[in-house]
Amino acid sequence: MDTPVDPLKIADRELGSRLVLGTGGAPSLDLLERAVVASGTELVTVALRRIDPQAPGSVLEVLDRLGVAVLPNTAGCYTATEAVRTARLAREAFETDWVKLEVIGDDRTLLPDPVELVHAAEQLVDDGFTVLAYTTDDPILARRLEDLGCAAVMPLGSPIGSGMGINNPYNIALIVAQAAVPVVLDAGVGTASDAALAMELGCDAVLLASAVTRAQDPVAMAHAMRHAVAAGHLARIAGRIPRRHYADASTSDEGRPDLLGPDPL
Amino acid sequence: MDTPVDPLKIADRELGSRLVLGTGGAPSLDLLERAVVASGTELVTVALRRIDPQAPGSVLEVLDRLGVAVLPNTAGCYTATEAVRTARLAREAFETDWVKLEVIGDDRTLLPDPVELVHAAEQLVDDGFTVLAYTTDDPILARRLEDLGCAAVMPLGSPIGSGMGINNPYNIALIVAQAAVPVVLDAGVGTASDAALAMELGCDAVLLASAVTRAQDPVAMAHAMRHAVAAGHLARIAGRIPRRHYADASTSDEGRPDLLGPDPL
Amino acid sequence: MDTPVDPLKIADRELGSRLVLGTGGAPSLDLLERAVVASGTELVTVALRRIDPQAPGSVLEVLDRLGVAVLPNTAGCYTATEAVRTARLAREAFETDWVKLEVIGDDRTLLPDPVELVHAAEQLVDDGFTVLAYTTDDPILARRLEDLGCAAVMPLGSPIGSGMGINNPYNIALIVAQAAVPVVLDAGVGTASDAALAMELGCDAVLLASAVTRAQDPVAMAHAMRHAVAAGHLARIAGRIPRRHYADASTSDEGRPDLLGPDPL
Amino acid sequence: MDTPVDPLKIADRELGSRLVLGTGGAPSLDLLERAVVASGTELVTVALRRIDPQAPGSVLEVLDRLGVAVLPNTAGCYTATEAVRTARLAREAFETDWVKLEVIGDDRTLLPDPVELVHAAEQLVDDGFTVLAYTTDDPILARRLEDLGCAAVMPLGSPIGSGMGINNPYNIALIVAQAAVPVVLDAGVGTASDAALAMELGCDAVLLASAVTRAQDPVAMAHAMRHAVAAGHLARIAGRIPRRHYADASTSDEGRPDLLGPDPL
Amino acid sequence: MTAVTVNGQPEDVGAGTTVADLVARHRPSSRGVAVARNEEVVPRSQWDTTPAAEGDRFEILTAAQGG
Amino acid sequence: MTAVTVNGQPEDVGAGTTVADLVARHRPSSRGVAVARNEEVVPRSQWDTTPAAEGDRFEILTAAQGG
Amino acid sequence: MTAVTVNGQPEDVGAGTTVADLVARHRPSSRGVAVARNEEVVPRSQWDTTPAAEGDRFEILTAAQGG
Amino acid sequence: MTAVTVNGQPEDVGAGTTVADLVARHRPSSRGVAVARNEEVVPRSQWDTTPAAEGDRFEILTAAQGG
Repeated sequence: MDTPVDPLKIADRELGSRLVLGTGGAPSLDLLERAVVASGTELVTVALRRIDPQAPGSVLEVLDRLGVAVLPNTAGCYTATEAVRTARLAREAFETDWVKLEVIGDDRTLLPDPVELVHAAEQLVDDGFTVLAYTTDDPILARRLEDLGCAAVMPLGSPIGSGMGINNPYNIALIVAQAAVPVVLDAGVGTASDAALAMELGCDAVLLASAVTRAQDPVAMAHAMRHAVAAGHLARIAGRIPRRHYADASTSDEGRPDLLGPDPL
Repeated sequence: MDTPVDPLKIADRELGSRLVLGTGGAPSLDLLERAVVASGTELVTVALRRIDPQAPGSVLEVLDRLGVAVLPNTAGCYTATEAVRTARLAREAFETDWVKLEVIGDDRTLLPDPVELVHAAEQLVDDGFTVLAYTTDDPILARRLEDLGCAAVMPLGSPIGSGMGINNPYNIALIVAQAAVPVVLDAGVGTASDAALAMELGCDAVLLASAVTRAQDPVAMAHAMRHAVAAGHLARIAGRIPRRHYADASTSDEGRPDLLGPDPL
Repeated sequence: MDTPVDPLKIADRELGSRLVLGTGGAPSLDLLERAVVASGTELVTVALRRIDPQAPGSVLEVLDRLGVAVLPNTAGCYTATEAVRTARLAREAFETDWVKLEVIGDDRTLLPDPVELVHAAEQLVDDGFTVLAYTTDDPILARRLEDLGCAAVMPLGSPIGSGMGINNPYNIALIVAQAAVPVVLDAGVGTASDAALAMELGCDAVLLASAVTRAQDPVAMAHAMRHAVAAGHLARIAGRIPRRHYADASTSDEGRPDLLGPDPL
Repeated sequence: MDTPVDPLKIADRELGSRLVLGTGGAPSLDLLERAVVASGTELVTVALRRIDPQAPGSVLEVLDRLGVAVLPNTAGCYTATEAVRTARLAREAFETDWVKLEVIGDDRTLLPDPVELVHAAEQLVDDGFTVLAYTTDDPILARRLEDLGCAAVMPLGSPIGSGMGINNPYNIALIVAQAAVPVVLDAGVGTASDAALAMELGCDAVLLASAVTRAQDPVAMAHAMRHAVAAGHLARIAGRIPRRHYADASTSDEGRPDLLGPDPL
Repeated sequence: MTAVTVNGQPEDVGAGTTVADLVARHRPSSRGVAVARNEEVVPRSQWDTTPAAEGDRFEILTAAQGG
Repeated sequence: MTAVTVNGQPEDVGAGTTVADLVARHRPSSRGVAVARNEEVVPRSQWDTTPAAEGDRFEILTAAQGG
Repeated sequence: MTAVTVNGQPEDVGAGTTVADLVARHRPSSRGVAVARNEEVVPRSQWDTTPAAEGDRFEILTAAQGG
Repeated sequence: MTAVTVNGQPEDVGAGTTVADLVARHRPSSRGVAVARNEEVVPRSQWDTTPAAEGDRFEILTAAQGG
C-alpha cells in the first residue's frame, strides 16, 4: 500500500515524507527510535540544551543511526536575541543552517510573538539560515515571513501539545492560497484526522511531536500519522466531491423494479 | 507501509480491509475496477436493477474478477415490503444472504425511515438474512436494530452523497459505546479526514461510494481512503493525547541555556 | 426594548412568548417563580408524581398565581403504555388535553425511543390530546409525527440537561423546512447563543429547563433566554447577510484621501 | 423587558449599550437612523473621506441628531503612516481623540497587519489618542497592544463583512482571560447568535456593521442584535450549566408512579 | 377493613371507602390531583362513586417540577 | 400466445414458456440474475418448472452499480 | 493665481487664499471637516492663518459611512 | 586558576585552558556540541585558540529532545 508520493521540496532539499517529527516528550530513546521508523519521516526536530552528564544515550546518536536529517529548533526563546543566538549555536552543533524558528510570547500558550518573530527571521535570513518559521495562523504575518525570505511558513493549528487540532481551518486555507513557499502545519495536531485535514487544506507537510510521543502507544500513532498525511495529501490531489445540502443518490433509480405490484382496487 | 490490521469480523466473515466500497456513481467500469483495487476493499455493494441489454459489460464481472465479496443493497425502497422483496431477489441473484438494508423515507435526503426499517429488519432476520442495516445516527434505533438481530449497524454521517462528513460525532460515539455488533459509518463521507474521524470515534469500518466514485480522480481518492481508514483505526488503537485547554511544551525547559547574559546595570 | 413579536400559535392557542420553560431542577419554588417571571414565558411544563406530604408548597400554586399555562409531560416513561396512561392522568389532574409526550429509550441519554413514541402519539391523538412530541432530530420521524396529528414537533438539540447545544443544526433546519406544524427546539440548550441559534434555524419556539434552573443565577439566565429567543427570532425575520469566503469592506474606498503624498524621487 | 445592564467603561467614558455600530453599507441615511435607534447603541463608527458635493445629507448630522458618540476609524490604511495621519485628521474633524485604529494588510481579506498596527498604536498612544485597536485574534498581539496603552482591544471573529461569525472562539477566550482593558469583538458577526456567543466568551462589547446594514431588514436586525448582546452578556453573568457528556434529567424520577402494574404470571 | 396499596405502600381502609375518601385522606385540596386505580385513570367525576376493593392499587398523583 | 409484462413492458410469449425460457431470451448468461413473478421471487431451482401465465408481471433483475 | 491640488483635482486659487477660504469654497459648514496640507493636518485654529502656496496638496475630508 | 561559569555553575580552570579543553572535560565526544562564551557562539574552528578568561560565562550545549 506504499504510495509513490510527489516529494516535498523545502529550500533545495527534497524529502520523501511529508511528516516532520518532533522528538520532545518521548518516554524513551528506544520508543522514539521505533516511532521515527514507523512514521517514515526524513526530518526530525531537536532542541539545544546544556549537556547532561547523566543522560543515558543521546537523541543525536539515534537520528544519526536512522539517517534522518536534523532540524534544530529555538524552543523556549522569548526574544529575537535569544532565538538568533540559539540558532547560531545550533548551526555550530549540528552543522546545518536549517532552523525551526520559534519565538514565543507566553509560557501558558507558547504562542508565537509576531513582532519578535519577524525581527528574528530577518536576522537569520540575513545570516544565511534556511528559516522554517513557526508562526500563528495569521495570513498577513505568514506572508511577511515569506516576503523576508523564510524557506517555509509553519502556522499552528492550536497551541503546542494541546491536541485541539486545527482551530481555524479558514486561516490555514488562506495561508496556503497565497504562499509560494511550503506551508507546514505545526502544533496542535491531536490525532490522525487532524493531520489528514491539514493536508486536505493544502498544507505541504505536517510537523507534530506530542501527538505521537505522548500517545499511549507512540509507535502505533506514528504509523497512524504516516497514513494520515498520505491520506490527506492524496485526497487533496484527488479532488474531493463538493458538499451538498441535500442527498445525491449513489444508486441510480434507473431500472428500479416495481415490487409493489398494481394498486389494489 | 502496509500495516497488519486486526481483521474486521461481521457475522462469521473476516475481512482484511475496514473499507466497504459502494459502486454507484463510477464514471466507467474501468475506473471502478482500478478504484476497487486501489482501495484494498474486500466487500463491495451493488444494487439490483432491471437487466439492460445495452449495458457494456457488467459490474458483477468486474467484482468476480477481483475476487471481492458482493453486498447487495435495497437502495430506492420506501417500504419494508419492497425492501424485503428486493433482498430476497438479491439473495437469489448473488447467492449471498448478506444484505445492506436501506429503507428510505424521503427522496431529497434519502434518510432512513426508522419505522419501516425496523419492520424490514425483523422480517429479514427471521428469514435468515445477514442484515447490515443502514440507519440514522439515533442510538436508540441502532440498539433496537442490534437487539432484533442485525449483524451490523451502519449509521449515517450525513445524507448519502452529500459529502458533509459526520454531522453529529457525539451520536456516532454513543452508538459505538453501546454496540456489541460492528458499527460501520455509512453515508456522508466527503474526504479522507471524514473517514479517519469515523474510525477514531470507534467505528469498525467505513462504507462509502460517492466520495471515491465521484471524486475528480477516483483512483487517487480510493487510495486516500485506504490510508485514511488505516490511519483512523491505528489512531484509535494508539490512544490519542487528551485535548488540553493550554499548551503543553513538547520541548522541556530543563537545561535551557542562558543566552541573554547578566542584566546590565 | 420590548419588541412586539408575532405570536406563536400551537393548535388553537396563541402564545405571546416563544420560550417554553421547564420547571425541573429549580433550587426553590421562589427562584422558580422569579425565573418564570424573568423569562416572560406563558407556557410551563410540569411532571406528574406521587403526592408528597412533606412537600413545602406546590409548583402548581406558583403557576396558577403567575397565570401561565401548564404543559404536563410524560417524563420517565419508557413505553407507549406508560406514556398514554400518564397523559390521561395529567389531563385529569390539570384539566388540559395538552401534553408534552416523552417516551425515552435509555436512562443515560434520555433519548426518545422512536418506535414507542410513534405508538404513543397515535393513541393520544386518537384520544383527543393536543400532542407536543419530544423527538430526536430525525426529519423522517418528525414528519411521521406531524402526519399522524401531533400539534408540534419538538426535536432535541442534544440530550436533556447536557448543555451541549444543537449537535446537528442541519437536521433541525431540515425539520423546519418541511414542517407545517410548529417546531420547538427541546432539550440540550446550554446558554443563550444556543437558543438564538435554534430560532435562527427557523424553530418557532424553544423549550428549556436545566439551562435556566441549574444556572448559577437562574433569574439572570431566564432573562438572558428571553432576550436570546427574541434575538434569534428577529434575526431570522430580518434576513441575515450571506457567509462570504472573503471580506466585504463595510467602509467604502470611494473618496479615500491620499495621505502618503507623491513618491519621492 | 429592558434590562438594567452594568455599563461598559472604555477609557473614562461609560456606555449604556454594549453594542457599537458601524455605519458602512447602510442603504440610506433614513434606514441607518432607524437602525441606530433600534440597536440602542451609544457609539457609532464613521470613516473619513473626501467631501462629496453631491452627497445627500450627512451621516454626521444623523448621529448628532441622535446624540450618539462618534468613533472615527482609519479604514483603508495599509501603513502606520497613513493610519496616524488619518487619526489626526479625524481628531480635528470630529473633535474626539477616540479612534478605531485599523491598519490592514490585504485588500481581499482586510485582515490587520500586526507589525504596522503596533507601530501605529505606539504613535497614537504617544500622541494622546484613546486607541481602540482592531486586531487579529492573536492573544500575544492583543496583549502587546494593551501593554503599549490601547484603551480597548478589538479582535476579529472573521474577516470584515464575511458573516462567518467567530472562527476561533478559543483565541477570543484567551484574549478575554488575560486582558485588563475592554475586549470588543469586531468584524465577522453575521447574525444574532454570533453576537451572543461573543459576549458569552466574555467580550465586553460587540462592534458590527454589515450584519445590520446589509441585512434584508436592517432595522429588525439592529433590534435582534440589541437583544443578542444583552442575552450573551446576561448569560455570561448568570453562569451557564456545564457541558455534560450524558443526559441529566430535568425531571426527577422521585415519586414516579407505577403505571404498568404487576408483571403478569 | 379493605387492604389496598396507595402509591406503593400498603394501606387498610374502612369498608365503603371511595376514591374521594382516599384522596381527602392524603391531600387537603384535590386541585391538581389525579388518581389511577389498577393503572387506569379514575375520572374526577367518578371519585365519589368508585369504591376501594380488596387488593386495589391506587396512585394518587399531582404536579412536580419537571422539564 | 400468452401476454405478460417483463420489466414493465408488454411481451407475448409462446404457450408453455417457462421462467428459464424468459431469462434466456433476455440474457445470454443467468449468472447474477433474479426473477420476480407477480412481485414474488422465483427461486432459480424453479425456473424450469414455472410457466408464464396470462397477465403475469415479471421482473428480470441483475446487478447495477449502487452505493 | 496659485496652483494647488484639492482632493486630487488641480485648482487655481487667488493669492492670499487661506485654508479657511478653501474650505468655505467647498463646503457651506465646517462642522465635521478636517484639512490636510501636504499630508499633514492643519489644525482648525490655524485655518485662518495658513495660506495656500504654489503646489500645495490639500485634502478636505469629512465623515462618510464606515464600519 | 581562572574562575569561570559553565552552564550556570562556577568552575575553576587552570591558566591557559581553552574552549577545546573545557569541552573535553565535560563531554567525551564533541559531536553535536556547541559553545557560547559570554552569550556569543565560539565557532568550532576557534575552540583550540580561544582561552577561558576570568569571569567568562560558558554554555556547552547539545541536542535534547524537542518539538
